[in-house]
This record gives sequence, C-alpha cells and structure tokens, in this order.
Amino acid sequence: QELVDAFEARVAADAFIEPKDWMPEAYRRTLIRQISQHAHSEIVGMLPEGNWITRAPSLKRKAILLAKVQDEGGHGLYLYSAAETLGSSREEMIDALHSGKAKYSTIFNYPTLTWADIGAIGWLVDGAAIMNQVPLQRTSYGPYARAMVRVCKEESFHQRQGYDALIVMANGTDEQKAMVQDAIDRWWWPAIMMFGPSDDNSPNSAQSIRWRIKRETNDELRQKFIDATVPQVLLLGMKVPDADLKWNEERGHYDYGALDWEEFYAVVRGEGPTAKERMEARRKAWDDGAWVREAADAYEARRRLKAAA
Amino acid sequence: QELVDAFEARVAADAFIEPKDWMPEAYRRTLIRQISQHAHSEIVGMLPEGNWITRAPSLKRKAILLAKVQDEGGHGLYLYSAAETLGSSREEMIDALHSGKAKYSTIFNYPTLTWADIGAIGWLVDGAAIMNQVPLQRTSYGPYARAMVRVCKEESFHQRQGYDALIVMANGTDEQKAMVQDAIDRWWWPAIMMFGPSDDNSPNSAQSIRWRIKRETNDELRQKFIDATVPQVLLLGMKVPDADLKWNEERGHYDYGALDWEEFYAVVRGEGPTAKERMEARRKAWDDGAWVREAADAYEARRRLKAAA
Amino acid sequence: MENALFTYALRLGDDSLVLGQRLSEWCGHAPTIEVDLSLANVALDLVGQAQLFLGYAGEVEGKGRDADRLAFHRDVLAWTNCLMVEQPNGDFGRTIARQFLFSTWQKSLFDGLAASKDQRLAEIAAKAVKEVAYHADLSAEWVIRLGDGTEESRARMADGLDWHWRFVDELFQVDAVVEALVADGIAVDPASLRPVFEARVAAVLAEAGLPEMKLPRAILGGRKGHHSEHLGHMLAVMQHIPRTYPEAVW
Amino acid sequence: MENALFTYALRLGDDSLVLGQRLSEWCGHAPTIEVDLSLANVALDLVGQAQLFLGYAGEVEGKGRDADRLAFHRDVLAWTNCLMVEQPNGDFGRTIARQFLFSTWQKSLFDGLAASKDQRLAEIAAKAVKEVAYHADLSAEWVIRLGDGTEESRARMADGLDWHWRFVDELFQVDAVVEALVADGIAVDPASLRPVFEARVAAVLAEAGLPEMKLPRAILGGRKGHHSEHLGHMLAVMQHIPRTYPEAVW
Repeated sequence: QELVDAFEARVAADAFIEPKDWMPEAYRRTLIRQISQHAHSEIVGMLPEGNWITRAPSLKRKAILLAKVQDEGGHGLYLYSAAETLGSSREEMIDALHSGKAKYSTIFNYPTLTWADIGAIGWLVDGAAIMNQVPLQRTSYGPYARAMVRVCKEESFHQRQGYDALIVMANGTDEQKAMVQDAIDRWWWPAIMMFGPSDDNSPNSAQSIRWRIKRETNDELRQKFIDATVPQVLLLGMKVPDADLKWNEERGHYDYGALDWEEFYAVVRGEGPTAKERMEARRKAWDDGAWVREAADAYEARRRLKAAA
Repeated sequence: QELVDAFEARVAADAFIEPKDWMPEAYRRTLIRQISQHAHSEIVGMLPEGNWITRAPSLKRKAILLAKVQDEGGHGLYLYSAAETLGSSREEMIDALHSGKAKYSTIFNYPTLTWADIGAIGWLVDGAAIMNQVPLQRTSYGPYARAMVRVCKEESFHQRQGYDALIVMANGTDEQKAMVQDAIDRWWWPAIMMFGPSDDNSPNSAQSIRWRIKRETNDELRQKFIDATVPQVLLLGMKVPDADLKWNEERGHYDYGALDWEEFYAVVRGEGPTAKERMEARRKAWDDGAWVREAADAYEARRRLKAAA
Repeated sequence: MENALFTYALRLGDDSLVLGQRLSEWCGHAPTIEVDLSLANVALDLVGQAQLFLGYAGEVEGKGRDADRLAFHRDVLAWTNCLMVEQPNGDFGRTIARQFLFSTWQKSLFDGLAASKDQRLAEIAAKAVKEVAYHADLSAEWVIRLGDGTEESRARMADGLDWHWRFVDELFQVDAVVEALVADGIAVDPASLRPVFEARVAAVLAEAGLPEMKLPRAILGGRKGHHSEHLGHMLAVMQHIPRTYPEAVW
Repeated sequence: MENALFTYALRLGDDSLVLGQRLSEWCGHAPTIEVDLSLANVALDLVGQAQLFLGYAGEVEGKGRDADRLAFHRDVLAWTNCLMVEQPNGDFGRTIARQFLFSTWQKSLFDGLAASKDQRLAEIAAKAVKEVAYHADLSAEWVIRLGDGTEESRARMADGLDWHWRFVDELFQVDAVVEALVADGIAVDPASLRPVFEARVAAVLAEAGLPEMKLPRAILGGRKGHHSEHLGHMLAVMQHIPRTYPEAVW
C-alpha cells in the first residue's frame, strides 16, 4: 500500500513514471493496451494511405506521401518500443493484433477512394489524433510521453500537408472540388468518432485521467476538434455533412448532431467496410515475411556464435 | 514387317490412321511430341494475349479478345484429347511442359507491349500457324487431322480479326500508326521463324513428310507465308523490317534476308525474353489449382461410390 | 424519371462489366483448362450484357455517351456497381462464392426484368437470362463440389462465402431510384427476389454440406459510388488505353 | 547532341522512377516494420532522383515537358528504363536481388557521373551517390543475410538472383546515345564500370555463400522502349489519375 500511495502521489504531482519504477499492475496493463493499440493503429494506418502511393497524382505528392507513411511506420516502432519497456514483446503484441484480440483505431477500417481522401486523412484523421495526443505528451508514463512528443510534432506536419493538398484541390477543377466534398462527407463522422464513446459511456476514463494516462475526456477533445476544424472546412469552401451543426454563442462552441454509435460499435467489433482487407493484408505480410525473419534470426545467431568463438 | 508395310501403304495412299490401328512406335512418339507441343503452344499462347484482355481499348475489342483466347484454350483441349488417343495422359503432357521437357512455340516467349501486338499476333502468328496447319488437315493421323479442321477454321477467323484491328489502327492517330509499325518490327522475324529451322537443318522433316505428319517443308511454308503477308503489310501502309526483302520476278517469290538462327535456338532453349514469365505463370496456375482438382476428384469419387451403392 | 432509368440501366451495366472484368483476370491462370474456358465464357457473357445495358443507359441519358464512353471515361465515384462484383478474385473459392451469390441473384432479377414495362430492359434481360441461368448453375455445382470435396476445399469455399456475405444485403437495397422505377413497373422489386434467392442459396449450401448463411452487418455504398479500395485499381488497368489515347478509335 | 543528352537524362530518371514505384508497392506489406521503412526510404530517394533527372531531361528537350509530364504522360514504348527495374517485386528475395544488382551498378555509375562535364548531371549524381551507396550496402547486407540464413532463404535468394541475371548485361549496354556522350565526357563509359560491379557482386556472393554468377544470354530492349509485359501494368496504375484529369493541378 505504501508503494501504491507513493505511485499515486508521484502521478498526482505530474512526475514521470519510468520503466524501472514500481507501478500498479492495472496501470501497466492499461498502458500496454493503450500504447500497443496506438502502435497497431500506426501500422494498420499505413494501408489506406499506402493504397495511394502508387497512384499519387504528381511526383511531389508521391514523395510526400511516401515520407508520411514512413513516418507512421516510425511512430509504430517507437510505440512498440515504449510498450516493450512495460514487459510486452513485439511478437505478443502483433499476435494479439492478428488474432483480433487487440484493437486499432476504427478509422482505418474505412477505404480511401480518391486522392482527396489522402488529404482528408492527413487533415482530419491526423488532426483528431493530434487532439488526442497533445495531452499525452504530459502523460504519466515517461517513455510514452517522450514518444508522443516526437509523434505529435510529425503529425502536425502531416496535418498541414493534408490540408494543403485539399486547398490545392478545392481551388482546382469541378471534379477535384467534388472529390474534396465527397471525402469530407465520408471522413467527417468517422473522424469525430475517433475520440471514442461519449463520456457517459466511457467507463475507463475516470481512472485513466486520475493516472494521467488520459488528461481530457472524450467529449472535451471531440468538442475541441470540431471547434477547430469547422472553420477549416468552410475555408475550403466545403460543407460539413451535419445538418445540426451550428455555432452556439452561449457555450462558445459548435453544437453538433448525434453520432451514430451503432456504426461506431460495429466498426469496433471488426465490421467496418475494409476491416477484413486490413487484417488480411497485415496477416499476409506477416506470414509471407516469416522466412525473412527466420533467416535474419538464423544469420544473427550464427554471427554471434562466430564472434564468441 | 507386314504390319509396317501395310501401315506405310495406307499412309502413302492418304488414308487416315485411327487410334485402334497398329502404328510404328516412332510414328506414335513423333505424333505425341508434335501434337502435345501444339497443345502446349495453344495454352501458353493464352498468356501473351490474356495480358491484354483487362486493358482492351473498347468493349467490343475486349469481347473479341476474350472469345479468341477462349478458342485457343479450346484448341488446346482438342489437341490434348487427340494426343490422349495415342496413349499419353494429359497430366503426363502437362508435367513435361512444366519440367521444361516439352516445348511450345517459341513465338510465345515474346512479350505483348501494346494493343497493336494483339492485332499482330492474330494476323502474323495465327497466320503463320494456319500456313503450318492447313496441310495438317490431311495429316495421316485421323484425330489430329480432324482437330486441325476445326482449329484452322477458327484460326482463319482470328487472323482476319487481327488484321482488321490493325487496319483500324493504321487509319488512326499517329500514335496508333507508330504502334502498328513497332508491332510489325518486333513480330515479323519471330513469326517467320515459327516455321522452324531451314530445311538443311531440319533432320526429322523427311521422315515426317513420308509419314504425312508433315506435308510441306519448313522453307516452303515460310516462303508461302512471306509471299502472302508482305502485300498485307504494304496495304497497311507499313514497312517490312527486312532490308533484303524484294520481289524476285524470276522465282515468282519474295527474296528475304537471313534469319537470326542464334536467336531462334536461344529461344528454343528457353532463353526468350518472357520464357521465365510464361513457365512461372503456367506452373503457378497449376500449383495454385491443385486443391481444386483434388476436390473435384474427391467429389466425383464419392458421387460414383454413392451411385454404385 | 429518365434519370432514374439511366441510373438503373447504368447499375445493371456496371455490375456486369465489373464482374466480367474481374473474371477475365483469370484467363490463362485457372486450375484446369476446362475451368479457364468456363470462366472466360461467363466473362464474355457479362461483357456482352454490359455493352447492351450501358449502351441503353447512354441513350436514355441523351448526352452522347455510348457504352465505351461510360465504361472507360468514368472515375470511381461515378460507378454504380454493387460491392460484391468488384471484390478481388482471391482464390478459386472466393471467385466461385462471388459468382454463385451474384448469378443466383441476377438470375431472379432478370427473370423479373424480362417482364419490365420498359421494353428495352425487358429485351436485354430476356436475352441474358439464359446465360445467367448457366452461370448460376455452373457456380452452384462448384460450390457443391468444393464444399463436398476435400477438407481444404471445404475450408476455402467457406472462406470465400465468408468474404462475400456482407455484400449480399446490398443486392436487395432499395433507394429512391429503385422505388420510383418499381412503382412504374420498370424495375423489379428487390424484396420480391429475396425469398427465391435465400431458398436457392440454402438448398445449395445444404447439398454442399456447408453451414447455413447468417448475414453479418451489411456493407453498402456501391450504388452511390462509395466503393471498396479494389475498384479504383481495376479501373486504372481497364481504362488505361482509352484514357491515354482519348482521340483514338480502335 | 542535345537529343542524346535528353535521352540519357531520361534513362537515368526512368530507372529511378520505375524502381521507386516498384518499391513503393511494398509499403505496408514488408516482412518487418524495419524493412518496410527501409524500402520506403529507398523508394523515396529514387523518386527524388527521378524528379531531378526527369526535370533536367525536360529542360534539355525544351518542349515544355516537366518531370510530371514525362512521368505521367508517356506510354510504354517511350520509356527508357532498363528491364531490371520494372521486374515485379516477387518475394523479398527477388526484391533484394534486384536492388543489390541495380544499386551496385548505380553506385559506380553515379561515382563516375559526378565527374561528368555536364554540370547538372554531375550535381545530381554527386547528391544522389550517398543515397545510392546506402541502398547498395543495405541490399548487400540482405543478400548475405538471406544467402547465409536458412535453407529456404538461401533458395529464395538464389531464385531472386536467377530471375535478374539476364538483365545485368543491359546495364552495361552501349548504343549511339551513350557512345556520343562518352566521347564528350558527359556519360560514363559503361565498360569502365563493369570490373567494379563484378568484383563487388562476386565478393558479396562469396560472403553469402551463394554460387558465382554466370550470366545467361542478355535480354535487351528497355533503352529503346521494348520492355517486358510488366511495365505497361505499372504505368496503368501510376498514370491513372493524371491521365483521368489531364487539366488538374495537385
């Protein structure tokens, strides 16, 4: 109990917990779940964007997108490393992903249909992610917080690039404008669902906030995102696909329409439009690559043996 | 010896040999080799053309090409059946193809690069094939001769369709004209090599002609093909890629340049530009389909068992 | 109203063309020559249907777009095929699952459409229904053969069906276009097709020894241009030459 | 002469772009995340090189074609890349074999080109040679790791090399374009690169425990637009959007 008290006190004082420090098992488990889920999201998130690298409309856009997807892989790596400091191995985490035990962000179960989707993902999806992640730069677990600092910096860059791509299209041909609007229509609701269930239905939130694993509630973050993003939609000359959206002078926030939680939970359950594709692609990459990993291990083992001899 | 004499007499009298008839072992072997090689050519020949079905430039052309490739598969089937009447099983023949023991027409080891190649294959390759095959409608082995009747009829149709496609292109844009000329440049020499080595270097020819397995020599057929085809090239407004080509009034034939036999034998040895692709595609189709064939066999066996019970 | 008829004919044409295009990818790569030929044959029938439906759609639209224009010069958001037909071929089990479900549905659709008050649709459907009956039978036979074949084939057949179940509901989707045309006796009421479809599917699965179908949550969107990621790649290949040489005639 | 320089710069750009495009197909599908990142990194370098070489080619040509115009609005017969880079990725063994052979060659080419009398080519090569040195090392390490890994990896690595050997000679091909530019001190004499290339390949194969290379008959044609069947399919995908929206800016 002394340990618990000391831990709670440190967290309450906004000090970082480090890998060697004592921590409650539930804290450790919650963090592993959250960090690995975040890592999985980065890796699975490479797929909808990777879908457009080969079809990027210019060499410049191709290079930007390649670099972006590479960054996401990099985020996946730091995050797996952060989770490893909590005693979970990469293989375990990846197995949990492939078996469907571990989750990843529901947003990546939607397809990318046009080039505007790439802009929309950078702007809306990375934008929502940043909103979620900025507070995590001060999360109580040190390695996670430090990973978040780097991730957030890169995500902000991606968000600007995504929005920039949409500005160009919104000032382009009628077909390009139509693609932008269609992308916003399709990504808007899934993006604002990325903040998770509303606070009434988010049982773990209170504990997570006390432990400084989260620092703001889902609905607070969602509101922040909507308030920041609506003006950007309008600046593009586009519409927000929400008939109930309007500025509430009194609250100083946008009011917005009801979210389709049935859709949200269905996608969480793995019934999103491209969920099967995503899992099949990840499993296939892993299975097809088994011989390469085995070869690298065998080579490494032999090399070490030689070095030792 | 009586049997041999009777056989030779029947063949010399242009009568058909049928599956139940006695025949010399060498005759049987030669025929199996020739017919199965012909069947393999039809099947492998589906690949360079199949390469363009998904990219055909109009729905009409897509339908025509699908039908054509289907016809070729059909020819493969009759020919395998004809060879089976000589006691060789389809599996044996296919194994021989996949192991590289059996050959197929060298022409299919060249790639199809533009839509004009599809026209050129119909016109030049099927054209050369017909030149080879028309005499085989009177070949001494009955099932082969009858298969050839059907094959020749369909090939003539394909040849006209191929030439027709090139006429349209030759009357089209500059880019289309350039594609037609480029296709002729690439396919001309391989097409005229389809008749095989020149007569001086074709050791089996004499025997095959005596047995009415062949009815004209390679060089005779080649000359016929060139004489028939050169005017068609000119009619398209295109050039024959042979600086030595000229009409020889005295012979009543076109004189033509030296063939690159080194190239020909290299391609026969399996060193053609797309030889690896062709064999890999065929083996992969066969291996990937093994479970389907096994399932069909298992189902059939069970069905028969039930019917018998 | 004309717009609804245009859209309806377009959907019929898009379904056939997209599936025909997918099947033609098999050409030269099927498990046996016989299967290769039968898949090419089905593809050919479907491309033929597409020519007629798209040609008619273009006429109804009256903007000078012919079947080729519609096939080769529309980008992904303008395609109205159902999601099932654009699914990748996968292994032969997935291809057969897709064919069985689609052709079984298309057969009863065309049966009904042959009595459409729109004479041209009725004619096209009446002509095509014999072809489609063959496609449905052929694929049903394969479902049974694979379901009742080996352990591996049974697993693969089940996986193929599993991939495609979520796209079944879309086949019976009703929207404003369908509603308007059903009221006019032009379109077939999708609800009326469902019992026939389900009975046939159940019968074939039973004979194949495969578990009854339990449809998961429907994935929708194809009819309004919201497709899977697969269609864009297919269009890139299919449209490359006409897009590259927009002025050329072939 | 300008035309030769245009063609030479185009070839350099086409090599880089086609291989960059191929590598980017791996994105999200590699054996490990680390490998995924390193392949994307190489792809990114190559696309960057392509932008520079193609941009310069367009300037030399002087007909107003920029790098994007050259990348997205040329059909297959106008592409001048070597055949090796357009080969499909295959498994990781084939990808690595292609990368090792190509980057080893490209490294010594760029070493030479950095001293070209054409200042722009020299600058681009000097900038790119560090990247390429990394590609060559990275892929050589994988050749060794796979060759000296497991039985399976060794077989796959050997198969990968086997697929690509026939395209090695083309890297050193001399034609009128190269001849003219070598005479002017602009291009690197391919013959001068060969000993370095062969020595390096032999050394890596030896360390990997793989058999010495014996080159089969050369397959040529890429430099004059006569490609394998693979390139057309790649271009269909790569060019789809610019071809579909020729007026759009992105």
